[in-house]
Amino acid sequence: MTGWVYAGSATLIQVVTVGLGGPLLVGLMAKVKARAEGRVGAPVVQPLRDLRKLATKERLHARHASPVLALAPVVIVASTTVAVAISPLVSTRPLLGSSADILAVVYLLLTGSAAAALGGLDVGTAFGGMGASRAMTIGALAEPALLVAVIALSLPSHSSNLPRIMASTLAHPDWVLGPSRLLALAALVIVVIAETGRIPVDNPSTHLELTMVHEAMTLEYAGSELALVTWGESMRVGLLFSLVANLFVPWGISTHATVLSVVVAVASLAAKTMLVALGVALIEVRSAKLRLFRLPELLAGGFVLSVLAVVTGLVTR
Amino acid sequence: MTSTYVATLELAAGAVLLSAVMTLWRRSVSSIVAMLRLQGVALCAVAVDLALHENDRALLVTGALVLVVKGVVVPTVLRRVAKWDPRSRESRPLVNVPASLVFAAGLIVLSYVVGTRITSLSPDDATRLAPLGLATVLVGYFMLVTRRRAVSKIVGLIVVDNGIALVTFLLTSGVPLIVELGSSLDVMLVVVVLQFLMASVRHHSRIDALTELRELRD
Amino acid sequence: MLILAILAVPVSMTVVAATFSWRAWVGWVSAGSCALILGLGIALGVATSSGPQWALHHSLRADSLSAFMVVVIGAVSLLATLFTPRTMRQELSGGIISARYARHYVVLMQAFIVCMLGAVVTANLGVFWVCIEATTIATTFLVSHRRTDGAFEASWKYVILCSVGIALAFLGTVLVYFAERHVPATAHGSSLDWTTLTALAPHFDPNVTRVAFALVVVGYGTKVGLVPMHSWLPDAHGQAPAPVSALMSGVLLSVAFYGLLRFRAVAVAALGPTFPRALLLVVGMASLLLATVMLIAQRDLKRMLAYSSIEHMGLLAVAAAVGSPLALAAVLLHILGHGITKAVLFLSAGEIAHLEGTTEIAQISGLLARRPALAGIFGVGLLSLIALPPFSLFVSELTMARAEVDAGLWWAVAASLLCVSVIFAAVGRHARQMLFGGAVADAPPSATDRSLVLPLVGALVVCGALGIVSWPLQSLLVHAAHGVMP
Amino acid sequence: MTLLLVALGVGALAALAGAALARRWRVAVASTLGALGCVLAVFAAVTTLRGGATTTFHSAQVLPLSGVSLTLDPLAAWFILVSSIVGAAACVYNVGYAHGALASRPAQSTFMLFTFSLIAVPSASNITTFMFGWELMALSSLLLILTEHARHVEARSAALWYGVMTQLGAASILLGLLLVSSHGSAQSFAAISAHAAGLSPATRSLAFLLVLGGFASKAGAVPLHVWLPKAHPAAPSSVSALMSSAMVAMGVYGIIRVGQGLLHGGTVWWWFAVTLLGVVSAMYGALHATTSNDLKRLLAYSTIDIIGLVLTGVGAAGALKDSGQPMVAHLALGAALLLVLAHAAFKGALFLAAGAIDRSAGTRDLDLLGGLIHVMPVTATVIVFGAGAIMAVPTLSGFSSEWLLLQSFLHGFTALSTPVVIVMLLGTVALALTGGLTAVAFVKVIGIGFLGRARSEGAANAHEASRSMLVAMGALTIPSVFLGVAPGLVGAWWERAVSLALGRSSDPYTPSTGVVLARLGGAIAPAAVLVALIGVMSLVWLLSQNRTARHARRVDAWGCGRDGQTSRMQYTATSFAEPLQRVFADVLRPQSDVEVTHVVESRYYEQSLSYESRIVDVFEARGYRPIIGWVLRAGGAARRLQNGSLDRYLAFGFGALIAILVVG
Repeated sequence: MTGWVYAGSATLIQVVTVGLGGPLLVGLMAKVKARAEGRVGAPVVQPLRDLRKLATKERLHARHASPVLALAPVVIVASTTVAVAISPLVSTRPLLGSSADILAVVYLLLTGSAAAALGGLDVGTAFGGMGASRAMTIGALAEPALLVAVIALSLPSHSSNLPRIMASTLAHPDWVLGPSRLLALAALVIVVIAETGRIPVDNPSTHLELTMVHEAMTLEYAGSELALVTWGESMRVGLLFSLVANLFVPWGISTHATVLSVVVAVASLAAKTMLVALGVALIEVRSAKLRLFRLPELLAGGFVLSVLAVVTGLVTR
Repeated sequence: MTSTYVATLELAAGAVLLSAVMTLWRRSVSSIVAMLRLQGVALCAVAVDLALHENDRALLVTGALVLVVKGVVVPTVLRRVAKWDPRSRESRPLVNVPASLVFAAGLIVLSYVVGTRITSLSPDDATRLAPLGLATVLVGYFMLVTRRRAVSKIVGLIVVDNGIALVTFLLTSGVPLIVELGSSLDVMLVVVVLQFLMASVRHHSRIDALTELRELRD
Repeated sequence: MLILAILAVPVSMTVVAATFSWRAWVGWVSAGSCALILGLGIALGVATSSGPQWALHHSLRADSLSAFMVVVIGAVSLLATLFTPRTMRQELSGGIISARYARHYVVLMQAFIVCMLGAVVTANLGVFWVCIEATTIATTFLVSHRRTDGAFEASWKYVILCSVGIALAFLGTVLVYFAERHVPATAHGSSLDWTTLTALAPHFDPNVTRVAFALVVVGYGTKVGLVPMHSWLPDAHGQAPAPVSALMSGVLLSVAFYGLLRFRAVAVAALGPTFPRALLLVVGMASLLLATVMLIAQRDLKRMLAYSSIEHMGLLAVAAAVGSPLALAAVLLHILGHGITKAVLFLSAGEIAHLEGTTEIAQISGLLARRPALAGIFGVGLLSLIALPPFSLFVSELTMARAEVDAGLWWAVAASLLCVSVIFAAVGRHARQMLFGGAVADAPPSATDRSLVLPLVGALVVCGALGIVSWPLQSLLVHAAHGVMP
Repeated sequence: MTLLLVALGVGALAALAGAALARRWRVAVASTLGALGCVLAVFAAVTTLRGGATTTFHSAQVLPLSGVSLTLDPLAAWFILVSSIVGAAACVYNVGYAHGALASRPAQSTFMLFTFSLIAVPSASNITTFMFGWELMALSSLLLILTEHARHVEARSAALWYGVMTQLGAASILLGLLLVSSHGSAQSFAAISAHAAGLSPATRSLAFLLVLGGFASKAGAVPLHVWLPKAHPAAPSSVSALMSSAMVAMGVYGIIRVGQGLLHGGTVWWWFAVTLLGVVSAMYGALHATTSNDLKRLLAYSTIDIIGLVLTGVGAAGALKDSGQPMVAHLALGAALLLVLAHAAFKGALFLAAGAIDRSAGTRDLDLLGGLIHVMPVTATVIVFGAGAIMAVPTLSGFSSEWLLLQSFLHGFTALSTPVVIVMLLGTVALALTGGLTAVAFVKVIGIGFLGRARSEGAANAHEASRSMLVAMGALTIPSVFLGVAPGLVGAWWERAVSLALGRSSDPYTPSTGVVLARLGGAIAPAAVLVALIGVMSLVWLLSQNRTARHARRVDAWGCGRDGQTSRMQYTATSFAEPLQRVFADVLRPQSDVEVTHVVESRYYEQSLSYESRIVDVFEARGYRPIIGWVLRAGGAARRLQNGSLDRYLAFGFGALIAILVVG
């Protein structure tokens, strides 16, 4: 019985942590970028404030829109939430942890992306189509790298179950610095940047027609629906950062049912993801956005890195 | 008696082959037909000679039939047919006459080599000569292939038939009568068919010689 | 008795046709006589299942194989003669022929059928030869029936090539006789009976028999349409009236092939299987290959069908080379299926040629939209011809392939399957042009009359049924196949 | 077996009804009988899959010189299940869909013949029966492609391509089977299986390669796929559905039956080849699917993609079995089988829906569609579910099977043999590369075809499909969802089929609604995930309904402030896929023409501008066209043999005579 309670509460804590933490991470990155550029920048909690404000605003739908426009944000948020719920972020034993397969998480995220693209296409404006097309292209190119990279991570533990991978990493600390892990980490970082729409892949803070990707899809949203889309996007950031952090440095995660361990886990997760966010923000600061048609090179590089990671893993086992 | 039989047989069989070669040599249609007549007579002589030697009355009848059909009817019909053809000479054979003769010599050697393999089964006086018949067949066939005029072709066909008849007489002293009857009948019918064809083409009067016909092709 | 009746029916029909001048009823009666032959053939098949039948002092002999061939001849000639009134009407009204030639036509057709029947029921291979020769004469006149330049050219080539071929076959026959006469210690006396020959064959001199068999294969192969003496076939089939083409392609080739099967049994008994197999394989594969390449760029509808006959005869020769009971049974089934299918195709092609005024493939297009019934029959016939199920050619080709692989000839199967596939492509391309090609006309599709459609559809249904149901034909096939095993 | 025979009998009746009845009754009666027969076949298959005995039927009275022979074992039953489910749906669909040429006697009769030949093929158990069913299947589908030849001119050449490819394939299969058959008389599969062990490895390998060629072509594996993107779109949609979901599965069935069942697995190289075919097909198919604009062509390419993944699984199973990992091999083949069934359901539904769109909008060109969700809401829902399944959205059927596939690859990496590991690596890469591309393709289908605004009159005036068509599409969506939510419920079924092919092994599955691989350490519980998803969605939905406006206010689209948005300003399917097309230009080799017409007065102003872009199949252009050219040239050259000269004809015979005399 305690197992159920523990799993349930851990799941809830994960969802709340990522739900609140995601926007905070986005805010943090904006802050870091602003500081690095010599500006003061908005407070770290600004994204949360924006969300609250948007949630109270009027819902506006374009005349030619279909129910998909309203449904897409819900799907985005729900799929990301479920992915968060089943992944081992705070605890290695969340509810449905046995389903926390890498493939499940990847395809849940893909479902979210597809829903976002469909939302963008629904109104039938040029920008929506442009954003959807670009986002799907980037997603299609990033996905192989993502999948193969996580396969590389799952090779040593012979399982694609995330809790198992973390458990066996905890048991074998020496794996962390293996060449396979490091290659996979590099690939994953590239993928995460692409999937979360950060520079050099996309610039989330611009509405410049020629370059925007994700923002183009959300142009037709307003009010609570815009809030959902944005929130889903930041939860995605939170989830991916947490996963990267936990897959490589799982220490701190709660493995048994004590309050202390959970508190420690939340704290360590926050610390780890902040570090990741810091790193990504620094990359953003130091690089310029790539042209759309240069992106394949970057993502192909990520793919090659991940395949290398698998091969190295096979060779060095 | 035996020696006369053998001498006559050799002479007649040789005459059959010789007349076949002569048809290759001559160009004018009338002399080719004459050679054919000679060949029919020689063939008849072979049959009669064999019949007398073996006391085979059926073969005697066959010999008479051969004389009538191949010595008389066929050449006569052919001569009539040839009259329809304004150009009475085989002017442009596919292989010219000297080369044809050389080729014929080669064919005769070939039939000798092959023929002895067959006749070694029972090398008696008559069977020994079977290669001559085989050579006649080949020479006739060669004529069929290389001569362009319709009449020449028919002559070639008949030479082939005569050669086969010679082989038949020599190897088997005549197959059962009905077959022989059939074969002679057949040659005659072929001639009738040919005459009909020639006449028909004349009737349409658009094409000079049947062999020039090359409308049907892929 | 049955054998005599089978010969008597068409003979008396020939007399009738020669006596009366052409009327439509003569055509219908001749069709009736062919139906009677078919019935008698089936009766003969039942009668011979217990053993061969003899007639006329052992000069006529019918075993299951003969009975089967009579059935084939009956079936195809029924189909062909059913079209006699139609063909004559078209030609008379078109001013192509005069009434005199209509009478000639019926007489010759019947004489042609008599000769073929005679060939399959005679016990004597000399008489067989005479019958085959006689078919040449009858068909020469039938090919030139329309008296056009093309028809004369075709029949001229036909008669010359076939005469040469048949002469070679005669030479082969003579050599066989020679070999038989010199069988040591023969107690039976010599005759040219199939049964006697087969019994004595093991004692034949191999040198003589080898040459004899080779001559027979080339000689009768001329009539079968096998390479190298096949060249008359596309011309003659292309120029003859459709029912004549149907009969020639559907059965005449097969009747000649029947002779090859009989001779093969003798040759195998005398020489062992190797030489006959090699020879038949060579001519069969060569025919198949030739038909394949010639079909690719074919431009004429009827010539296309003619080359397809060469293809099928090649397939038969390859299967006969194997000579196992299974292969021979398949060969026979193939003969029947091919006969009916080819007859249907030639008859419908004749109708197409009549309606379109041309047989050139490039000038025929959109048939399916304009004449759905006729084009449908033609199309389905082509499907049957390229051996697709449920038609019987599929089962027989497959069984032949099985038997060939069984005999270790898998490379031959591979090659023939490749050829058949290329032919599929070629025929398919031509069919696309004729059936679908061109712009679709706005005119409503024209109906085709029932007297044309019913027999052809019936024949195709029979073809389909033969490919699915094995009773009662199978036992006849197996019996007949054993008849030509050495 | 009795049930199956009855089903086939009902099918024959349906074909007869299609051929015989008057137009008024024809379609309804034939379809009803057809659907009934298919349902009976489903029962027959399920009975066997639930552990019923393997049954056989033989009769010498059918099929001359060989006799008909049928065997219903679990492997056959699985594929019968595949074809009869889709068959039943297609028959129901037929009621509302059959019009014009498709409602004619020949077409209806052939349609029924096709449906039931798909059911007969897996049950055939001797060479003749198998080839008979196989060719009947090919022939009937060939004829059905041609039914609408008057409307679609391209159907003619599609049919020819298809016919020739399938004929070559059948020839190859036949030769391969004959090579390993012990005797012409002993042509039953049981005899072949018993005999095959004693054959030389070379013979077996040659036979397998031949058979593989034929079956892979039917399955649409690259490079033998060229007919598929032509033929599947050209057929009427009820037929396309059957072709694309059941007929390609027959190719997979053949590879499994012959490679594993009759030849007992052979060597690892066989399966390496199968995997390679699968990987290339998956990537090539996915890539072309993303850039195709004809809806049915896109679906056809996506079939190549999915079948490629299936073949990867089949290849992996063979390789793993060979390397001594039977349990993982079971997993891989199980994944392949599940994917075949899932694909049949969702691809069937998608093709049927495509037919509904084609019928009502008059076009299947995505560039001319748009906004259909407003006028065809049910069809749109079917498409969304189908696309979701094919994109492997968790809890839909594509996901569960692809997950199983990945599990087998993951555990296959433990193999010690290098080729096997390479097989696994290739499979993983294929799975990874196709996932994203498939998502692009199907987001395009939904987003361009159904969302946005209508791009043509036809699309604007489209209407919902008739009831029977909707029922058929909806019915096919059910198994597609079911296999995603509770694949474990039929786990024992596919495990029986797999065991028949690979031999018994320790069962990797633990009973559950999801799939639990206790001994391999992996599990998915799609049902729970589904509950969670629905729960969260409802919660979010409720929370987002704020006080100010329960219903959203309708306004003009903003479009960055651009007034008067028209439907021509939307992204089209072409522009949607353009970035990917540019990325993969080296593989796709798109050809484009731009034509600019200037105003007469000045070259600086353009009057009109036309742009045309097309993607030709590289394999067709570089591989097949040259061969066709050679064959045609050979045919042209051969005409000289028959030049009309009698002298030449006689010379052939003369040469033969000389040869006889010399040789004899």
